[in-house]
Amino acid sequence: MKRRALLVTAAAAATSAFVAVAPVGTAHAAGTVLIPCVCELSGAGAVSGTNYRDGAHLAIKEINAAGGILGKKIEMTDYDTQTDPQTSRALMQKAIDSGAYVVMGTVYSGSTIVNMIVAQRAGVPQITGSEAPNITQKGNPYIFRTSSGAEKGVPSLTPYFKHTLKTKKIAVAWVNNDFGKGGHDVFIKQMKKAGIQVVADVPSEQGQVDFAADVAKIKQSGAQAAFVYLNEEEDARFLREAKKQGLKIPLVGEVTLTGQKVIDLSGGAAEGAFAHVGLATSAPVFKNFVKKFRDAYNRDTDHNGIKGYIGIYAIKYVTEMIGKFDRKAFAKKMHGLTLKASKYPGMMLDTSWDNTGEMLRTSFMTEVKNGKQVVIGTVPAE
Amino acid sequence: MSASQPVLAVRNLSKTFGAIRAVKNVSFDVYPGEILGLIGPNGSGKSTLFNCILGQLRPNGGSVEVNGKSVSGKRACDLDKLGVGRTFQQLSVFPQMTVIDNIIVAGQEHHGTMLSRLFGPPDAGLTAEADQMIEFFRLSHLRDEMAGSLSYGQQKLVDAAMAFMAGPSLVLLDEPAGGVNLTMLAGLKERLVTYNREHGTTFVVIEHNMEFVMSLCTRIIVLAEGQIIAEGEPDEVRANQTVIDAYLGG
Amino acid sequence: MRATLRPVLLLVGLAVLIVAPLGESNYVIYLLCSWLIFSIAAIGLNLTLGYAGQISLAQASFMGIGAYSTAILTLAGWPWVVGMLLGVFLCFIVGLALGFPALRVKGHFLAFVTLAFNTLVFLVSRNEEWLTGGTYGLSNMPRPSLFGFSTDNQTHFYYFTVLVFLVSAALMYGIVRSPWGRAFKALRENPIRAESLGVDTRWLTLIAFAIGSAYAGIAGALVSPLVQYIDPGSFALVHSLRILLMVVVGGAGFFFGPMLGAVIVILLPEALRFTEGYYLIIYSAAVIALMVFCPSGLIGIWGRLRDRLGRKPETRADMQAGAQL
Amino acid sequence: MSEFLQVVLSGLATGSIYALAAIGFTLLWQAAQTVNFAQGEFVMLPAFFVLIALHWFGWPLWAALLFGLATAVVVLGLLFKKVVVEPMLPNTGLPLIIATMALSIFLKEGTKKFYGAEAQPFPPLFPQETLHVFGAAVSAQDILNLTVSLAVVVALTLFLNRTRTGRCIQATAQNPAVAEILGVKTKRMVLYTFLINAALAALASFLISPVYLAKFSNGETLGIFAFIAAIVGGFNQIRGALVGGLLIGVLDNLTATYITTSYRAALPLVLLIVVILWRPYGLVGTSEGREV
Repeated sequence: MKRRALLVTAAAAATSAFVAVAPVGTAHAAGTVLIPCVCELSGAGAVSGTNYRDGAHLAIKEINAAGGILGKKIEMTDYDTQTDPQTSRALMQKAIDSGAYVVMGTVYSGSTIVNMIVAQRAGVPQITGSEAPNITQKGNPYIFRTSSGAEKGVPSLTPYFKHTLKTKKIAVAWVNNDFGKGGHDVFIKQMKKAGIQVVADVPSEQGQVDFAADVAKIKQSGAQAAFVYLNEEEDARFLREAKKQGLKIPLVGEVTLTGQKVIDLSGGAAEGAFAHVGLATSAPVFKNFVKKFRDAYNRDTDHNGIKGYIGIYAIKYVTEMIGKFDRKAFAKKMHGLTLKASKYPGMMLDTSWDNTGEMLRTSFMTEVKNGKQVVIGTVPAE
Repeated sequence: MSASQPVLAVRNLSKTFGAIRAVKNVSFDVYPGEILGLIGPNGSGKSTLFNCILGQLRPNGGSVEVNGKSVSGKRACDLDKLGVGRTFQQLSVFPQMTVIDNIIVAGQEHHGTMLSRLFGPPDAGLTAEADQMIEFFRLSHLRDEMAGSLSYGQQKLVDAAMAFMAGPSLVLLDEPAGGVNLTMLAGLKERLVTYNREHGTTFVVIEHNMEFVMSLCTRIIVLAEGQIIAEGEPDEVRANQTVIDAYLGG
Repeated sequence: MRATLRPVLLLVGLAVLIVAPLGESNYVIYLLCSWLIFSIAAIGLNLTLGYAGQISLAQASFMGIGAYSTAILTLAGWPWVVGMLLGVFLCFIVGLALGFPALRVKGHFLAFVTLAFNTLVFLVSRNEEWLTGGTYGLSNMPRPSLFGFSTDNQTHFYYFTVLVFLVSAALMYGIVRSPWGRAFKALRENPIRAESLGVDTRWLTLIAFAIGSAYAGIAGALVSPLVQYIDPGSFALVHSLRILLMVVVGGAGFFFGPMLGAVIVILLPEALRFTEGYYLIIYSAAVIALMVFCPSGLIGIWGRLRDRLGRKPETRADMQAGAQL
Repeated sequence: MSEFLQVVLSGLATGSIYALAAIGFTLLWQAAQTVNFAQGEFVMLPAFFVLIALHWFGWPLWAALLFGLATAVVVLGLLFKKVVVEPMLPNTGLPLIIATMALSIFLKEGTKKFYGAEAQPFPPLFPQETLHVFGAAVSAQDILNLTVSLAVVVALTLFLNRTRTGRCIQATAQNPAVAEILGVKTKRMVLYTFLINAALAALASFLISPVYLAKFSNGETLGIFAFIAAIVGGFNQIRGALVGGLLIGVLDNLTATYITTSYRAALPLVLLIVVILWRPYGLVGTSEGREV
């Protein structure tokens, strides 16, 4: 009996103890502006999240070296969401409590869709790396992309299928999670519009071991081309299996399929794969950035590194335009804004945001030629 | 031997395992207030018979009736409702519960309904009764100890107390003397006899320890190769030649 | 002394619950809420596992059932209470059904069945888009209002959660100290003996699952208005393991074990956050150590100390018996 | 037709790797009543030992593989037993389940911390030719997987039935007390089982990584499949684990091809539940053997 009683207090004490030590609105130096990064540093999204964060840190180093934003140095704290939506929501809350001016992240759409509610409620602008369509379709005035959402990216492929490849029948292989679903849904709509028949619709599980069935189905379907919308490892496994089964049709992806990582992982099987890429690390404009990144972290970045980098620069430029640290004004200014790379070098490319926070920007068609991603054309932003 | 209705009536009970006929149509009655001993050399079919009576094993033939009601196909918890209590060969207390809780849980299922047991008093109104039982087995000083922390003999006593808690008309004791030291054994036997005298509860005892059986039981049935080879008062049985042969493997 | 001390300490605990959120940031209050919510789920599992001895790795999926029912109904304009009751009812029924395997298999095999069940629920909630919103899940669930008293404010919602928590805990306390609780323990300790004493172990096993699951349902019903977003991933296997961890780390079969466990599982990672990438490593190592040195959980440690100080450590007699058999 | 053959053959190749993981799992359960919830991570980790030897020490592949095998046997066999399982005895119940669950997190996070979160390419053990059987493509890797796991089952069965040590291990599994009395060094026998398990896990790791790639989170998927294979096949049977593995591998592909892709993950789970409820001792297993 006595034991139980003691336990109540034990539990209670533990709680209150924690409450006592909990960092509440971590006081930061007066001369700095707080831009926390809430992103996936562990769990399934660790790679994307880490690149996003490091890209941002790279930009911050440069900006702080050049005197910061309106004379204030940028201070960035990392919050690891473990790629878990609920944790990300909690940490978004924490980041905002700590007095964030703008929040960077998250990259995984499943998390962003949760934590953007918090940022919106608190009226804090949020620069996300997510590409799922629904992010910018919730009428949230504080969310901004750092790359075109799938609903912009995937459609830019339609003319390629329709005119370049003259496809009548097409197959789609997608990973059955929020990322894959987003791309898949847009794709199906697009194909309907373009009058291309989807003859095989093949979802796969995250971390799936055997892609024989997926490839076999596509092979049987008699599709003339296949749209591959998977995570990087799955891309690699799919490509290997496709090569093994001798799937000859053009394999076209969005963003990941021709990434260097996939090329390395697929052991030559990626040869000849196409992809539409918003931020092709192989594109000449990014050459300089990619080098800086490697020097800083001695590893190669993916497109998420670029996202984080331009995200920070966008914050700098927009804030300097409005001339003060005003969240509301910041969000207002950014809607319908265009930043020309000539005038704002940090953006690297001409970039605009519409009034949903969606991003518009020139993008690239790429192909894998002898083990390297090569830009074979640019797609203008419509 | 009273002519009243038997508490336990076993009729031509048979049980075979594959080719082996462990019990060959055995029949016997047990009358109120008796302490019946079931003995016999190893493999004589005692335990099989016991398990058939308790519904652990399904007999191939014959019937078992308790107070005139057939128990065939009955679950153990229903048997208990028919007034059949039992103890186990192995230790069978609830080690992580206090002695008093062990005793109460043994009785509570006979008091009130499912609902009254959820919303009624925590002890199902059994504390007093349970304390008497503990008192009877002279365990009062261990009342609030964890049953698992008791000595082997003490746990045997708790086990017996649990069997009696439901106020059964028939109790089957499976080798009560097993592993209990002599002093404890004397105590246990004395308590059992007293309880039998005070409550007129009928016992059926399986036991290897001859001394114990002979001194405890009022009547003894001897099994060998699945059949009853002798039956009678302890002294008759002790004198019986077939029994001696059976034990000496003659 | 004991008799007087106990209510006092309970009151202190209550007081702490009440003052805890005062002047705290939304984040801390959010953490406290999820502590309370997971405590409710863990209390439920503690009945199934700690008292009745039936392992279940599906507690999160029942939170899911509760959360989805609440979310779907509240989004359709029904009051929270209705959604909650429906969720709890569903959990009770499904829990009852999940209890049946426990009548056939125990231990590890039961763990696997429930583990499989949890993943099946995940797949259904991901694939049946028409009902659950698929991978995108459901969002912007309205928060309940009690007698016109809205809980949109984080602190208000906290007190609402405290209320639900206290009621649930009180009910569970009633159950475990009633004859039912004693019968559950008997089932855990020695089912055969229990059966022979007239305890209907079959029925008891089923009801243990049903009630345990219903508690997860209550927790789920609180999750959806707290997070205001649910998706299949929120109730995946890993969360079932977390709840299991709460029960075992805290001390299975002790009434306050799961609440203590929830403190550890939810708040310790916070405390370890400063170690950055290492905290999950340290955390898991700590759990292994605990299981090695004190399998009966943190409360077990306390009991052990008490034995050390109070009476001499006893040898488990049933172990001795085990040696003889 | 060629499609059917294709998915069946690939399924067999993949399933044979599940089988390897499942066999070790089964052995551990029999001889030490240890249900290892970290089995998936046991298959994930050895590949990284090899990568370390390759890229950090710059060793040739064969040496790296040996290194990987040896390290795996020491870390996942010896240390696992001495540091985690042994101190817990006799609590081989819930506490051990929890401990191995925690261990799986530990190995996962540890690997990520010290080798990185990104998937790593793993050198193929075999030239990547593919030959065509009635229009179905089969890679040399596939054939290797199948033959190896078959060989392992045969070898293990022979070892357990024909050698003295093997019989001692079996005796220990069936009745430790009696085995002890008969002078079997049960402790050592149990240790052997742990070492064998680790070796099998390493083997599975080397076979699957060239295709599945080396990633810290691989265990999540592989572990589940290993459990299911072990139980479906028969928890007390080595060849049962093989059957289970192959069955799961093939069924998974067939479901995905002919029934449903979005519920492909459900089938093995349903199968698991059905088997546990209707044939707890597995499809191949026999009702005797360990009580569960």
